[in-house]
Order: sequence, then structure tokens, then C-alpha cells
Amino acid sequence: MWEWQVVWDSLPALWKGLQVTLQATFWGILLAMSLGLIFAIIRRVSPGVVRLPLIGVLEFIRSTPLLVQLFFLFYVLPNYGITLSGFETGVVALGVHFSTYTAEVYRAGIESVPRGQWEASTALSISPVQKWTRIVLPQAIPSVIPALGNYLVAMLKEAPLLSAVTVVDVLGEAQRICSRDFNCLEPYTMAGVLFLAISIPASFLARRLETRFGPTTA
Amino acid sequence: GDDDDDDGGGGGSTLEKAQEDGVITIGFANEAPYGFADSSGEATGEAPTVAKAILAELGINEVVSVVVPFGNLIPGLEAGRFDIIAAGMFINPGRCEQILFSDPDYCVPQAFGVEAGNPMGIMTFDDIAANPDIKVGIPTGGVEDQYARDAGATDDQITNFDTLQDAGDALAAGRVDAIAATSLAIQAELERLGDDGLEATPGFDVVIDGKPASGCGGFGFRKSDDDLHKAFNDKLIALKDSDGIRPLVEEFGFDDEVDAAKGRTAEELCTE
Amino acid sequence: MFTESVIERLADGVWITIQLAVMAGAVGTAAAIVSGLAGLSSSRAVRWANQVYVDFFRGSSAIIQLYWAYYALPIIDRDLTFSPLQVGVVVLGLNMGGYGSEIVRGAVQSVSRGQYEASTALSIGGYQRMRYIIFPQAVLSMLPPYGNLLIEMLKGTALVSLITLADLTRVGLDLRQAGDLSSASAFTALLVIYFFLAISITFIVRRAERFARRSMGLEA
Amino acid sequence: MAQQQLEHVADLVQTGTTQGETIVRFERVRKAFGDLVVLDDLDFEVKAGEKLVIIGPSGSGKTTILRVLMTLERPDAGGVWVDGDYLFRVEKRGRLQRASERHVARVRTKIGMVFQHFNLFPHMSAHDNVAFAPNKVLGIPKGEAKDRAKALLESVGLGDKLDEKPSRLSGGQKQRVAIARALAMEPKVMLFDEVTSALDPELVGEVLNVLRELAHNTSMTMLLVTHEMGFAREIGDRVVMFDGGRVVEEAPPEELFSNPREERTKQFLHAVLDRT
Amino acid sequence: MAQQQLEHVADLVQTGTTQGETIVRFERVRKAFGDLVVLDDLDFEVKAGEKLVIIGPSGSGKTTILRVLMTLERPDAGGVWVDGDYLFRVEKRGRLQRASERHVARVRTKIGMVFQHFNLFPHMSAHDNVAFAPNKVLGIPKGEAKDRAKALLESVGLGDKLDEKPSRLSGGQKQRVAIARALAMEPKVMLFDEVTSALDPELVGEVLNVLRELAHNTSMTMLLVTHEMGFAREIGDRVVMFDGGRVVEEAPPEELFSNPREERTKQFLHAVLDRT
Ligand SMILES: Nc1ncnc2c1ncn2[C@@H]1O[C@H](COP(=O)(O)OP(=O)(O)OP(=O)(O)O)[C@@H](O)[C@H]1O
Ligand SMILES: Nc1ncnc2c1ncn2[C@@H]1O[C@H](COP(=O)(O)OP(=O)(O)OP(=O)(O)O)[C@@H](O)[C@H]1O
Ligand SMILES: [Mg+2]
Ligand SMILES: [Mg+2]
Repeated sequence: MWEWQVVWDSLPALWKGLQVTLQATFWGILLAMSLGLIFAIIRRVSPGVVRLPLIGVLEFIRSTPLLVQLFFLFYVLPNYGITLSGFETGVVALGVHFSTYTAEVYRAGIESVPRGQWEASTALSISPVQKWTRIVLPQAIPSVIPALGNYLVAMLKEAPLLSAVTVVDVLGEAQRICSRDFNCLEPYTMAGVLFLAISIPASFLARRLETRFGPTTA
Repeated sequence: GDDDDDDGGGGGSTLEKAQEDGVITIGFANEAPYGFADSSGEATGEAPTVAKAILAELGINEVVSVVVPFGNLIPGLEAGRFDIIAAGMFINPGRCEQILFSDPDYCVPQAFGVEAGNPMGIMTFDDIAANPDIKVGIPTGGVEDQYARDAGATDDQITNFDTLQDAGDALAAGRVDAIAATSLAIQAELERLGDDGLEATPGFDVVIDGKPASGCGGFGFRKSDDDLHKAFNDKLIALKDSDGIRPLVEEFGFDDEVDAAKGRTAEELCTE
Repeated sequence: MFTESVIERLADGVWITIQLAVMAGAVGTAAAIVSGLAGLSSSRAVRWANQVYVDFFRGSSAIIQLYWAYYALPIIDRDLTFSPLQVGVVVLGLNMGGYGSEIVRGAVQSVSRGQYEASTALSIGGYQRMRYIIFPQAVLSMLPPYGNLLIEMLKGTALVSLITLADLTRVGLDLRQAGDLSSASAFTALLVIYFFLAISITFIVRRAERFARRSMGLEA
Repeated sequence: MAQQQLEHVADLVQTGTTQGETIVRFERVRKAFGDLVVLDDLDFEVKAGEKLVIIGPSGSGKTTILRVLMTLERPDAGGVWVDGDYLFRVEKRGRLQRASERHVARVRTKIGMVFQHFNLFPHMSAHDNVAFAPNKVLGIPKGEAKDRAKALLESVGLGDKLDEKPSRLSGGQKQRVAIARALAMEPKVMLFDEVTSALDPELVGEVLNVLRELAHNTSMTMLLVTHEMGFAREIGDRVVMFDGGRVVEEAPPEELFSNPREERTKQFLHAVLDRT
Repeated sequence: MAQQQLEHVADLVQTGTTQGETIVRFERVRKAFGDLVVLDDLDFEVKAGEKLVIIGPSGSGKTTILRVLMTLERPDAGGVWVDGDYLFRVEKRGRLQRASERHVARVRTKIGMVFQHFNLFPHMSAHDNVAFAPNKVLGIPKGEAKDRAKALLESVGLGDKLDEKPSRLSGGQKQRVAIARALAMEPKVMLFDEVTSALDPELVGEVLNVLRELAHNTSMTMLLVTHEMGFAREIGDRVVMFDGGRVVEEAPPEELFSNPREERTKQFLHAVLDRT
């Protein structure tokens, strides 16, 4: 029933798929980290008319399934003239979805910067931009690195969903093999194993970050 | 204790059990006009309708249906997720290695859905292979996937979709230049899309090793269920012989396609 | 568009999703408690086994687990053919348990030492101490993260649409494929309904929180 | 709180030991936290019915003695003997061996403790705080346990607070609930660790009243760690002065307070009495 | 820290105001937090070069005055005038109007503040703490800003701590860095809010030395809130006694400390001087 030959035959394709998964995760991480930071800052500096709708939108994105969001971006946006490829859709969906989590993490980090730091910045006439980039964020970000790390691992775990919008990632390759060659046990199992081989060290690393940077405030 | 019957281990064959309980599960792929869910979620289309008629004759009056992405039909059958594939699945040697097929109940040519005016001049799979810029959308696991690759199209050119509808949406969105399926399915999909900017290419028979390969579809069974397969096939042959299929499936746009399957058998298609 | 039959089918999908969420939530809660307490066990073997469970489910992808349990498991042994609902409940539940484990463990550890000591002084030990003294107090600090976890699990239920279960997402996809709903209305409807379900969870958890606070005498 | 109610406590508390026999004995008990030796080959005895007051500077190991007796800490060496049994050991063929958890649990029921920070169960009413352990641990039927708890709470002047959660009680009320809770288990020996030092000064009196009542009108063995020197003098049969994990001096209170023999005791008393 | 080094501070500090002119004026300034009125129609003035000491009981609004001047709080009513400009308002056609953030920012540069809890930037070295704002805000070229920062840190006796992060400095050292940091912006008015009260007693002296040096040898205007009465007496030109958000009494230090006129002042001085 279990045929090693199938395993060997499918490994190259699965490995290719895994690279696609990792690439999508990588770009998704970049997007989530920067977008989350922007959201967190907007939340802090903007007036209520901007902040409240923003909070609502973030809450909405965070509490609805990534899978449906993927479908939405992939199948509905073209109606409005925005046609992203499956891969682009995946990166945008992962990035935006997880930016709602990273925004919370950054927010906790920003709130953990003592009031005195803001006041000293004012007393020294430091401009708002400098205050954020040189005083507040350099203090806020190190304390949130462990919490960020956890979400980045979570993101890696969600990345196989991209196969639902035609991205031939590790799961997509497994599906391909399963439906073309009718061997399903080995490719799905190996997809899972390959995935664990990446994600377990990643979560181990995230845990190391936690011990390195102390308990998280998020 | 009763559960023991479910696993088919000790409690007789799938056929016996289905006849005893009066119920069986079929799998289909939500692809009009072959098998699809109507507005109420009920399975309808060519294959479920024919299957229900034959199963009723076998004394099985209740049919439970499961929607599965096309590519998961055979894995799902083998995993015991359902007992019959009623999706108008083409009979070909690769699939015959995995499962048993009934004789075909229809044969149909291939076609593409393309942008109106067919600007890239796509008429056959060879045309796709000849132009690396062309991207074609194909449901995962469809024979078209094999046809395209046999013609020499690369993985980069082929995008697999869970369903033909997803591929159709991608065509409308300009993500792919063509979608490939049977001419009937393309017709149905273009109807669903209702987009004047799209059209169907004329139907054509795929040529393999110099011989035109027919696209003939039938019903799929697990290899271990040969009694169910035989009982079903006998009734199907009788129905074909008595011209009983056409009236059942006319409403789905089938006419000549049914006649085209006359005299054709699973055996010959499996060794073609 | 949203004809009566479409709404009926969406309602059926919501019902399946709710059933799935409730059952997976129950499995997940039980798994979280068992695993959280196992993580505090004095036995090294129990702790180690628990860590394997937690790492596996936190480390691997739910969607791959679902595919594997649905398509691959029956190939290993036909007796392991579970219905999509069973697969969904177990996979989503165990995943939830993997995350919930840390919540339970953290909350139990946050109960003050004095409570353990007072219990010992009254000869309340082992199971009784956990059941009647420590755990009820830990529940309060568990609830907020538990609420978030439930929402994560609810979102996860959408994945079962990929293993043929006619949940809300599947119904939305089918309606769209059948041409009853446009992509835009189908997916918008799904997002709105999921959001509504998530808000309901938040609401229920808040109520539970208030109840717990009250029973701790923290709120009138 | 009427005096009449308080006398009631005595009626509710019975101890099954003969007055005057040794009930607690520490034999060369040693306990260290890391490098810090907290109990340094400590020897001392308590007689049944005795009211023993323990005093000494901060960090001298007073709390640790009580915690060892309550089985909250395990000594590194030496023996602790309670009412006929060794606490963490059993005698087998003339040799002391590590005891099973079951043995420790059995000996533990002879001892009750009241903590500085009350450690009431916050999710239970005062009534349930007191009735819970007798019901679940001693197996007294629920109704009976509740009745006894009610009587105990009334006897410490809290008959009207039965259904309150601890968060709605004052510190003095909490500590009285905690005393009732410990008494409900009918221990032979009760340990009190600075039970008034976390209280607002004006609430100290109501707790001392209960302790006084217990001291004067019951035959219960009591070990009290306290900085309330006046109170120690009033109720103590004997005062033990501790320092560096050892007994520096012990004597009846009049003697030790008026006429300490050791320099260290004089110093300590000077500092403490000056402060108040 | 050698006396020689300290005198150096004065050379580094220049102020561009004429001695004796009014530089800060509060006009009927009112500030409330919710129902609590903290500044109650406050009027008072500071002259250029003056060393003004502000005393008063806790909660009297001393910190709030400094925070309003530093633009960390906005008054509810009244006007604050600094060196020719209103702080939160501008005069337009004879009427005061709400000022733009730009105007506030410009006036703000005239004022520097040293906080009770230092508020150093923990991720920057001492050197960068001092050089950062001159470079980024005043636009002084980086090299020059660094050189001046170095000179300032040397002048407060920290020439050997340039590259240390704040977490590796003692409280007294931190506060000296904070003073250097504020001086580096060359404010006309410096505010000191109990800058020694978070320090270990033995570190207070080194900070007071720096303040003394600034007070005696520069023409900088200084407002100091302090409880160090001896120091206030030594360096203050004038002492203002505050209570309930109003000036109770003001006078030169010898006069106010030896011979207070108001009952409230007597009371306060009595309490404070007794305590130390
Ligand atoms: N769990 C522990 N780990 C490490 N050190 C401990 C622990 N428990 C107590 N100690 C140390 O042991 C010493 C004695 O503690 P103990 O609480 O018995 O003193 P004490 O006489 O009760 O003092 P106090 O009057 O302050 O309550 C102290 O120095 C304390 O810090
Ligand atoms: N942001 C704020 N919100 C509410 N109340 C405040 C705030 N800032 C100050 N207060 C209150 O205003 C009053 C005056 O505060 P302020 O800090 O000016 O007093 P102070 O004279 O500096 O006292 P201290 O000597 O204790 O520093 C206090 O009662 C304080 O609690
Ligand atoms: Mg103690
Ligand atoms: Mg102040």
C-alpha cells in the first residue's frame, strides 16, 4: 500500500511546491509586518473618524476565514478591474489577514513604551516622524519580536490554503499527483512531513526568540 | 455492533448492502451538464439522472450525493467516500487501471472556451503547445490535463482549477486564455457566464498516436465492487439497447452524443 | 439573487457550520484541558508526550491534516473511513486543543501559590484541588484568550468545505458554481455571515466572563 | 461581636490529645534554600494544649518552621514528629524511611494553618470556604458540614456574612473566615503565621479576640508567629525566640519579655518594642 | 568630579535674553483634571536669568505648571507667555486665537525640561542621548552635535561614560546625562521637576553640584521644583510657595524660610523640615 517509489517520484514536485509555499509566506510576512505597523500607527495617531472604522475593518478581517477571503480576492476583485494571479492573491490575503494580528502586537508594544519617552521627545522638540522612527519604535519593536514570531509561524501554516486559488504550492503539488496518478496516500503524507520539517524548526525558533527577548507583552 | 456493517468488512458486498438498505452514495463534480447541484442542492445532470434510473431498477431508491472536486473523484471513490462516480467521467486506460468503468452512455468531442473571435487561434491542444504564451485553464484531474501535456504544453501553461466554473471565471477575468473541456460542458459554462466577450471553439476529436481518441464517459466503481459494477452495467446496456437514455438526458442538451456511445464498450476504451 | 431557496441553503450551511463548530469546540476544549494539565504533570513521560501532541498540531497545517485524514487515512485501512463531519470535528478540535493547551497551562499557573498551600493545609489534594479550587479560578483568566481561540476555530471550519462537507463555505461555493449567486454576492454573504457568527462567539464569551467574574465576587 | 458568641468557639472545638504530652517534636531539622541555611539543626518540642509563641527577626525561619509542619516544605535532614508519627518518614525495622504520600497526608490532617494573607478561596462564599473541606475531605455529609460551618462562622461573629464572597469582606472578616475554615477540619495543632500583620490596624482587634478565645477556652495546641508582643504575653504559655534558624532562648512570656537572658533577645525586643 | 570640569558648563551655556526682563508669564491660567482644579486662575511671572524655586505640598500643582510650560499639558483657560510669544495662542487683530502646532513647536524650543525619572532614551548611548535632538531638530551637523555633546557630558563629569547605555548608569549619572541633554538644545528657560527625588540619597549631591554650577555661573532662567530646602535657599533668587493651584506666598529664600508670612507656609515648612 505504501510505495516508496511513489515517494521518491513525488519528492521533486513536492519540493518545488514547498518553495512556492515558502516564497508566498516570505512575501506575506513582509506585507503583514509592514501593514500591521502602519495600522498600529494610524490607530494611535488618527482621530476617531478614521480610527473607529479602521478598528471595525480590522476586526472584520480578523474574524472571517482566510479561505473565503482568498476566494473573494481571487474571484470578486476582477469584477472591479483588479486581476491578481493566484500567487499575488495569496500573498495579499496572507499579508492583509495577518496584518490584523501584527497590528495588535505592535499596538501592545507601542503602548508599553513609557509615557516619559513621549514627553521627553516633546521636551526636546523632536518631530513626530523622528519621534516614531527614532524613539518609540526602536523601543517598541524588540519587545514584540516573540509575539510576531509566533504569528509568522502561524502564517506559514496557513499558506497551503493558497492551493485553493490555483497556486501550485506543496499541497497543490500533492493534489496534482493525487488526481493525475491516483496515488494520494504518499503525496499527502509527504506534503505533511515536508511541512512539519519546516514548521517545527520555525516554531522552535520562535520559542527561542521568546526566551531571548523575554516574555511577550502582547 | 451495527457499525460493523458500514466498513464492508464482514457485512456483504456494497451491492448487497445497498439493496438491503435501499440507499447508495454517488460522487459528482459539479460540472454542468454532466453532474451538478441544482438550486436546492439536489444532484442533477446527465450522470446522476441516468444513475438514479438504473439504481431504481436495482431496487435502490435513495441516492445520497457528494460533491467532490473532479480531481478527487477517484481518490474519493477509493477512499470509500462514495460508491459510484456519476460525473460523466471519460473512460481511458489510465483510469481503468484504478477503477472499473461501466460502458459509456455518451461520447462527445472536446472544445475550448476562448475570447470572442478566438484571437490566439486556439483550435486544438497542439495549438496551445505551439505557443508558450497561451495559458489554459483545466479542472484538476480532467482528461484535458493529460491531452494538453501529451500535446507538449508545459506546467506553466496549465492552470488547474477545482471546477470548470472556477476556470470559467478565470477566463472571464483574463487569467487564462482558454478553458478546455467537452463541448457540452464548455457550452454550459459559457451559458452560465453569460459573457458576450467569450465564445466556444468548434468541437474536435483529440488525436492520440495518429488515431482520433473518442471522449466517452461512463460510471466508475471500485475494483472490489465487481458485482455492483456488473449489475449496474447490465442494466445500463439494456437501457442503451432500448433507447431509454436519450429521453432521460435531453433536458441537459444531450442528443447525438447519446447515439455516439452506441456499440462502444468500456473494454475497448480501456485498451485504446 | 437571494431567493428563498438560496437563503434556505445558506441557512442549512450555517447550521452545519454551527454544529461543526460546537462539536469541534467541545473536542478542542476537552483536549485543551487534558493537554494543559498534562503539561503540568509531575511525570516526565506525560509532559513529553503532551509536548509532542502540542508541537505536532501547532507545527502542522490544518488543511493538510484534513486532506490526509480524509483521503489518505482510508487507504491505510478501510476501517479508518470517517465521515467528513467526524474528520472535521476531530482535526479542528485537536488543532484547537494544541493552542488551548498553553492557555490552560498558563491560567492554571497564574493561580496564586497561596491557593495551593491553603488547599494542602486543608488536606485538599490531587484531583479535588484541581477540580474545585484551582481550575475554577483559572477559568477567569482563560476566558478572553479562549474566546479568540474559538473564533480561530470557527474560521478553520471553512476548510472542511474542501473535504466535501456541505458547510457554509461549501454552500456558498456551490451556489456560485450553480450560477444562483454571483461570485461577489456569494463571497460577500459568506464573509458577513462568518463575521456575525464570530461576533456571537465574542458576545457569549463576554457573558461567560461576566458570569465568572461575578462568581469570583469581582463584580456585583 | 458579642462576647457570648465568641465563647461558643470553644464548644465547637475538640481535641483528642492528653494535655501535657509531647505532640510536636523537631529533631535536628535542617532546611536550606540554595546556600541559605534557614533551619539549622533545629531541636524543639511542643506539648499538647500548649500555646507557643514564636518570635524573631525577619528571615530567621519562623514561617519555615510552620511550613515544614504543614508539609508545605520538606526538610533536608532531621525528623519532624507529630502526635505519634514521623511526618516525612516512617519507622521500619528500627530505621526511618521515606514515607509514602499517603502517610504524609494522614499526618497532615492533624494540623491546621492560618496564613498571613488569608488564602481564602475567592470563588466560594464564606460558608462554602468553611464547609468545603469537611465535606469533600473528611466525607461529612454536605448538610451536616454546612451546619457546622454556619455554627463556626457564627462563633467568630460572621453569622451575617455566610453568603458573601471573600472579595466583599474586610481583612479582619477574611481572617476570621480563614480561622473558622482551619478549625472546621478539627486539627490537633493549629499554626498561625502573623495572621494580623496584613490587616489594617483597626481590624487587628477582632482577629485577636478570636485567637484569645481559642487560647483561653480550648485545649487546642497552638503555634503562633506574631509581632504583637502584648498579645503574645497575654496568651502564650511559652515564648521561643528564634534567630538564624535556631532557638536562641525560650521561656514563659513574663520572664522572656521582662528579663531576657540572651543579648540577641534583648536587642530584638528593644527594636520591636521601640517600633510600636 | 573635579570642580574645574564643572565650571566648564557655564562656558557651554549661552542665553540670548537680557537679564531682568520678564521671560515667562502666567495669566489667569486654569487647568482642571475632571472635577479637580489643579491650577486655579494662576498669575505669576519669571524674570530672565532668575532662579525660581517652587515649593508646596504634594498635589498642589507644581509639576503641572512646568508641564504646561513644556507644552505637555494645555491649559483650559488663561494665557501663558514666553519670551515674546503666547504659547498656545497667537494675537491676531488684537484678539488671542488658537495657535497652530507650528507656532507651539517654535515656542517650545525656548524651553528645556529635566524630569524626575530622567526619561533618557534607553536604546541610545549617553552620547547619542545628548547629540540626537541638536542634530535632528536644530539641524546641527552630526559631527558638530557630537562634539558639543561630548563637551557637555564632560562638563557634568561623565566624559568617561559617553558610550554607555542608560541602563548601565547610576541614577545620579542618568540625571546628569538628562541635564546635559536638555542643555544641548540651548533653551532660554530650564525646568527641573524634583530632579533629585528619585535618587539614592548618596547620589543627590552630584546632581545638585551640576545645578549649583548652572545657577551660579550662567544667566539661564531656571524654574526648580524641589523639596531640598537647603539647596533652594542656597541658589534661589526667589521662592514661590504653592497650594491648591495658587501662589500662597513668594519672597527671597532667606525671608521666606526664616520668616514666612502665611500660616499655610509655616505649616508646610514645619512638616518638610521636620521630616528631613
Ligand atoms: N521558597 C524559598 N526559596 C528561597 N528562599 C526562601 C524560600 N522561602 C523562604 N526563603 C528564605 O528563607 C529565609 C527564612 O524565611 P522565613 O519566611 O522562614 O522567615 P521568617 O522568620 O518567617 O521572616 P518574616 O518575619 O520576614 O516572615 C528568608 O531569608 C527567606 O528569604
Ligand atoms: N493627567 C492627569 N489626570 C488626572 N489628574 C492629574 C493628572 N496629572 C495630575 N493630576 C492631579 O493633579 C494634581 C496636581 O498634580 P501635580 O503633579 O501638579 O502636583 P505636584 O504639586 O507636582 O505634586 P507632587 O509634589 O506630588 O509631585 C494631583 O492631585 C494629581 O493627581
Ligand atoms: Mg514569616
Ligand atoms: Mg510633582
